[in-house]
Amino acid sequence: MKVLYFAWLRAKAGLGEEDVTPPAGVADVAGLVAWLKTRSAGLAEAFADMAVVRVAVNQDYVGLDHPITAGDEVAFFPPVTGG
Amino acid sequence: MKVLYFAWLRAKAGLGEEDVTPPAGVADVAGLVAWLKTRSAGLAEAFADMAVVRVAVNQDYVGLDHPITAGDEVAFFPPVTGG
Amino acid sequence: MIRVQAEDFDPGAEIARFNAGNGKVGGICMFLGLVRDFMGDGTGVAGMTLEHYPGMTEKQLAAIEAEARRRWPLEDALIIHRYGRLQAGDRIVLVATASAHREAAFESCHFLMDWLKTRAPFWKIEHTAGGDHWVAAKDSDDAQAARWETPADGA
Amino acid sequence: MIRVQAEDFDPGAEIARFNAGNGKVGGICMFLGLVRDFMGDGTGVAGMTLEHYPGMTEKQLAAIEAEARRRWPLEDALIIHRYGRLQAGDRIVLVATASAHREAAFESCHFLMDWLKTRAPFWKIEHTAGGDHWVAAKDSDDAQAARWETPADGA
Repeated sequence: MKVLYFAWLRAKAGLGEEDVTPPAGVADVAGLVAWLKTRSAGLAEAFADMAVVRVAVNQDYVGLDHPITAGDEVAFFPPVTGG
Repeated sequence: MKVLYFAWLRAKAGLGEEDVTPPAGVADVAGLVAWLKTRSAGLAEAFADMAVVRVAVNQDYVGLDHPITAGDEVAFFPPVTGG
Repeated sequence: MIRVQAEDFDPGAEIARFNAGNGKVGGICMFLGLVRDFMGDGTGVAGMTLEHYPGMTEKQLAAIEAEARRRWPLEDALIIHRYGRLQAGDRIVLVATASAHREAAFESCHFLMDWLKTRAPFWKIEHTAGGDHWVAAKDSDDAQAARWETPADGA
Repeated sequence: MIRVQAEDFDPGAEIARFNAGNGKVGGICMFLGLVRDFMGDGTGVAGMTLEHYPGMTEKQLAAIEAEARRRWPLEDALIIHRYGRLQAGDRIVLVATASAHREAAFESCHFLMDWLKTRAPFWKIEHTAGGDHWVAAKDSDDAQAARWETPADGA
């Protein structure tokens, strides 16, 4: 599973992209976030307030209850500020 | 007093512009229209339905009750269709 | 700025001048009106003539621009309107507004077009094989313009 | 059409292509977004970087364009969005729509900008003498975008 971080989430995470293999019990975005938070202090800080984090699975916006599978591309980023 | 006609009002009036000296009793636009209608069959036809005639005095939109004086420029035209 | 002219204009060149900004402009909204092929036969030969009332046109457009500047914080505003003989595909009108804020640029540009449509003294006559026809004003244009009325506008 | 690029673009040239109309286009609405001098000191040296999510950006912009074409009768639509390092006064985004009808051109252009603002994955970081700052999203942008929600939109 490919995980991407953008903007200040990337800065806090300390990396922009990683390939991960979550444990078997991780079935949705919320579960993935809970597991990622255990992996580093930076990731724990990045995900401290999920109200300011947006999630995309395979480049479509999803909610925290969205299911994830091994081949997915999961991205975390703040509310967008383009235009 | 200068009187101008535009678009199909000009076509019906048979002229685009004329200098007129209305009789003393003509004090507003409505009075001017009533007097102009007596001057030719074309003008009578042009002013047959005042609901489709717009009026400007000195290049500002006015109503039929707007006062007029000797030095005014009075224009009659249909609803505009520019843009 | 107001321009009433028979000649064509270059939208890109006009917008480029807005671009030479002072750093205060965050958004530019532009509307460009073209002559549609009202014959609908795709030949592109349909012609029309735009008559106007010289003097009053400029006065009314200047008043409309001033009203837009009064209602929105604009860094710049431009209205160009052509008159005379035009063919299908020809440019008729350009309205552009520049503001620090996107919403002000959009709304003021829309306002300028809606008010121009019902207040600027232009009249279209279409030339067809069957004869010449004065274009009738549309109720929908009045409805559009009315959206921008304020209590102070009176008539 | 969607374009996501680091290079600048020429609004005049882009609009000229819309002009090469088929006689069906009566109105073109264009919005051009520029980098404001957020330092407000008039030096024009303020810089920013636009980060984006390659792939998702194109996917989301294409979806937004498709939604506009579904809602309005458009003859053409264009979204150009830049990324990378930009200075005050630089062009960021261009949205343009062409329709037979003025109202459709205005509304669809406005819609594209409002949805792009809240859905296209771009993030601005401002570079100042005091350090770099990620720009915060504005509630007003969410409110603008929400105006265009329909019951079918769900989330």
